[in-house]
Amino acid sequence: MHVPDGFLDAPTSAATGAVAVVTIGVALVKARTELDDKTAPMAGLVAAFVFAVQMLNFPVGVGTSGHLMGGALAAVLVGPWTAILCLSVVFMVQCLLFADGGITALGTNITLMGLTTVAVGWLVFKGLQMVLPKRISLVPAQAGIGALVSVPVAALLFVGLYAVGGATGIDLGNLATAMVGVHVLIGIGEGVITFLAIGAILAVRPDLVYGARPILERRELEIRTPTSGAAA
Amino acid sequence: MSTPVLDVRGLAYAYPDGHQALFGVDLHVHQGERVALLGPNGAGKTTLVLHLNGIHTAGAGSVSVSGLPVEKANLTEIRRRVGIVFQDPDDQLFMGTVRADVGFGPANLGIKGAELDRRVMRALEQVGMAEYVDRPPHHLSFGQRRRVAVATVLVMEPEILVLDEPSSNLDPASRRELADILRSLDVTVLMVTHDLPYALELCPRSVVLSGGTVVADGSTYDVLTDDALMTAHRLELPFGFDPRTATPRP
Amino acid sequence: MSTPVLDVRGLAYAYPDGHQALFGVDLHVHQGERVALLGPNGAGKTTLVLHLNGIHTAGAGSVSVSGLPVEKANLTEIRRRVGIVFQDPDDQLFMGTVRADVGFGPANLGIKGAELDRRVMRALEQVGMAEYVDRPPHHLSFGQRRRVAVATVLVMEPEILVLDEPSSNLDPASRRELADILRSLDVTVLMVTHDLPYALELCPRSVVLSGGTVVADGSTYDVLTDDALMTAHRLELPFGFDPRTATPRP
Amino acid sequence: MGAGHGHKLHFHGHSPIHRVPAHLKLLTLLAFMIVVVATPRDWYPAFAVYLAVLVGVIAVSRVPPTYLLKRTVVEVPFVLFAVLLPFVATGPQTEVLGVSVSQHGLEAGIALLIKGTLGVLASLTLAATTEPNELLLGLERLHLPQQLVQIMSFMVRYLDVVTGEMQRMRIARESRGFTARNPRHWPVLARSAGALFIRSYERGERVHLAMLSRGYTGKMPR
Ligand SMILES: Nc1ncnc2c1ncn2[C@@H]1O[C@H](COP(=O)(O)OP(=O)(O)OP(=O)(O)O)[C@@H](O)[C@H]1O
Ligand SMILES: Nc1ncnc2c1ncn2[C@@H]1O[C@H](COP(=O)(O)OP(=O)(O)OP(=O)(O)O)[C@@H](O)[C@H]1O
Ligand SMILES: [Mg+2]
Ligand SMILES: [Mg+2]
Repeated sequence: MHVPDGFLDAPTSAATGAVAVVTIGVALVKARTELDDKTAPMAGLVAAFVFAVQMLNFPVGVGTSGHLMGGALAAVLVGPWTAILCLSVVFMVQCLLFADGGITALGTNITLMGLTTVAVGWLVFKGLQMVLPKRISLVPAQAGIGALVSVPVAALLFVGLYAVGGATGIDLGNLATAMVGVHVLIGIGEGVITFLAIGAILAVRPDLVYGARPILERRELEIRTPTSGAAA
Repeated sequence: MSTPVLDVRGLAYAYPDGHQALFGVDLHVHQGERVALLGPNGAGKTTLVLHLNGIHTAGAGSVSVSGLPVEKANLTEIRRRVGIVFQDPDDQLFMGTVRADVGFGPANLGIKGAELDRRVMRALEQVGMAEYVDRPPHHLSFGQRRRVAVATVLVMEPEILVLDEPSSNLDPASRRELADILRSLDVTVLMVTHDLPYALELCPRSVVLSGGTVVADGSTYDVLTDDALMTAHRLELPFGFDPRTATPRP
Repeated sequence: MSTPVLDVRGLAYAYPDGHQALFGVDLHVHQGERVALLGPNGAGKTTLVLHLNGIHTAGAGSVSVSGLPVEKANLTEIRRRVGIVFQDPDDQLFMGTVRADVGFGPANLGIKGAELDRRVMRALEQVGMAEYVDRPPHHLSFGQRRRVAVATVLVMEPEILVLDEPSSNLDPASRRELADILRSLDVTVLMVTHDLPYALELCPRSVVLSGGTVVADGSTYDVLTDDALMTAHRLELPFGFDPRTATPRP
Repeated sequence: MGAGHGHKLHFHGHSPIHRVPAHLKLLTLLAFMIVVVATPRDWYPAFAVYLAVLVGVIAVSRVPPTYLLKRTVVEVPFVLFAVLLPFVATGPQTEVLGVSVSQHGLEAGIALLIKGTLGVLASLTLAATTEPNELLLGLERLHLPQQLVQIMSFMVRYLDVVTGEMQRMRIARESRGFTARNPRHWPVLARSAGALFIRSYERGERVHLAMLSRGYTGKMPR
């Protein structure tokens, strides 16, 4: 679903580009609280991981292909603002090093598949966390649902953008039905992968999951004196 | 007595997965000492070492280096003073060529040009790897990578050298050469090792860590000849070696 | 004489980057022998070992195992017979828990259920890691990972055991226990090591590889007491050890 | 762990194009594509000129054309879309080879193909002649914010770490008698994928700390 050069008209591309620039600007400021010495590599890995996940392509109805997006996954792992930076970097790398997605459509791709999936995924995740009991075992499922919802929403936005700046009059109703239908399926795949990945990471490195930090309890350390330790 | 250059007090630490590895460790090392850190697999030696330049953050207790507490504000200074050779050389090497990798540290300190080159070549000569200067480090043999890893730390000329199993995977001559280098440098050395003859040869003092606490601290000779202590902590002298009869090398 | 179980003839190999590591190696190991493979860092020992189960493919010459040439069609069979303990345990462990990792090989051979469990636990007990069965392997200490790596190979009950520096990073007791295990098994052993006393203790025969060729092949005692050979190939006896006076353990 | 040693698309060479500083190449690509996109869709001669310019640059770069053509597969989904457009679009119909298609859709499809292909070819040329590390430096010179550059340099390095770890895990699996031949083996791969994530992360983290231990401040020394 990476939009190539010339797919949307110039005004639409410029507008989405502006949205992307402003949001990244805000994210840069906000992310300072999420990003430190130890989380910088994490952000890089999440970007690499999202990149890998996006290589899994599904054939989609009207000739385009769909793939996993990873926005919700990134948001739960590193926090929403850093996630926006991660996803933006992924699209830049895909565009500049792999020629996937046009350079004039970079803003569109970032807005469509980065900002939207991160925002929707994170809001759903947080919403669920607020209404459900605060238990660490629920985190993977909450993340999975956030991921599931984020995908069809992004697909709808794609249809919207196409209506505004697309080349020609395809029947929008049909396009919307086809896109959303298919993307619910992709969303299920995205949800399952997000669920499994967050579950696996929580099991051995709970400290790496940003979305779980508020509900991680502090452990008490045991101190052994040399005499009692010598017996061990 | 002077303030210790390495001062660890009541240090406890649990890994993020909940596994506690250190249960209150005390260790004081003074300027110019060479200390061996012995103990069975899983004792917590590596975990302790990674606290000395702030890679792990103390869960309880405190660590300080030359009087500076190991905490965020001092990390840059502490990492300049403490050079750590990691147990796994693959954790240490990351640049595209041996030259870039060994030069990385001094370049960060602002050294460049001919001076940088001179220091890089000197460090590589010390470990006998000068001819490999333009090869990618991940295309070297394991022992060669270990030697380059040692060079990346020597080149920084740290005041305190912490080595985690530096002699493993080295051929016998390199092992002896490393001992010669360490003896010739005027620095404080803390060396983790399972090679007890090597510890006796190089370090007058030994600390034994077991189950996350210090169970012995004294002269290496005394530690190695204390049979009860040795068997209690999985330390055994290797085949054909007896500290009582081994004479120090000239 | 019987056909050798490991038969390497005129083996030469260059890495993809063009660096040639082996220059015509001949090595014949017979059923039930225990052979030490010695030599300086970068001699080509690991490169040779990785030919024995087809991870590298001979550039020239041939390798065969129990009469089967190492080639695509035989790889499954050969990998069942030859168990390799890699020099870096991180190359060996990849599953989420120690249990899954040790069980991986036998499960591929179709073993399951209680029998699988029995074999996994037995192998872990041999290396003293039974209590770690449900931990993730990459969260163990280096020496613990090495021990699990050995278990992943023992559990396969291979006919030929090839170990690349198995004793490095092991604590002294584990090192001796590994020697005991190897002595108790009725298998052919080829062991790469830099620990010369360990080689003398465990392997009656030694082969010295240097610069990609075999420079000596004979009884370990003879190799270790041949001073000219030893110094020419960076082999030195460690501090306090003399093969002439060392008496074999009971 | 090599720092971004030659990604899949980079074609090693020393042509003048390889030697142009990365930030200039980036700006040129952007300007070129803006012109392409802004060109009305039926100015076919203009597109022919653009293509000629691009082919000229590729010739100077000495990257074999087949090397680039093979990599245009990223475009395939949109080629399909462009080919389908004439059939699904509404509006006045016209006859092509005896098939009735949408006039509007046909023009849009062709324009999409032309612009998209020019874009992919141009980007591929940049990718083939620029090392990832140079690209990072180029972006830095264009004042891309430091945080983005840092995330990107970690990402490029991690792509190496992850493929390296994957390679090691594959050898380890095969040495113990496993080859993934059919979907029955996927669960094994899925389970090792979880381990792969943590392993790559932890290796990358340790390497990062090793860098910090040697005075790294987020900027590569030059
Ligand atoms: N990343 C980790 N996560 C969780 N537990 C860990 C981790 N690394 C080590 N441990 C555990 O902490 C304890 C101490 O490990 P450490 O690596 O400090 O041992 P060590 O003394 O260095 O052993 P070795 O001689 O084998 O290198 C061990 O029980 C180990 O299983
Ligand atoms: N992946 C690789 N690519 C290119 N060259 C390599 C690679 N791995 C090793 N080499 C080179 O091949 C030679 C032999 O390496 P090998 O790993 O076999 O040595 P070794 O005898 O096992 O040494 P050590 O005792 O240090 O483990 C060395 O000169 C090394 O630099
Ligand atoms: Mg250790
Ligand atoms: Mg080797």
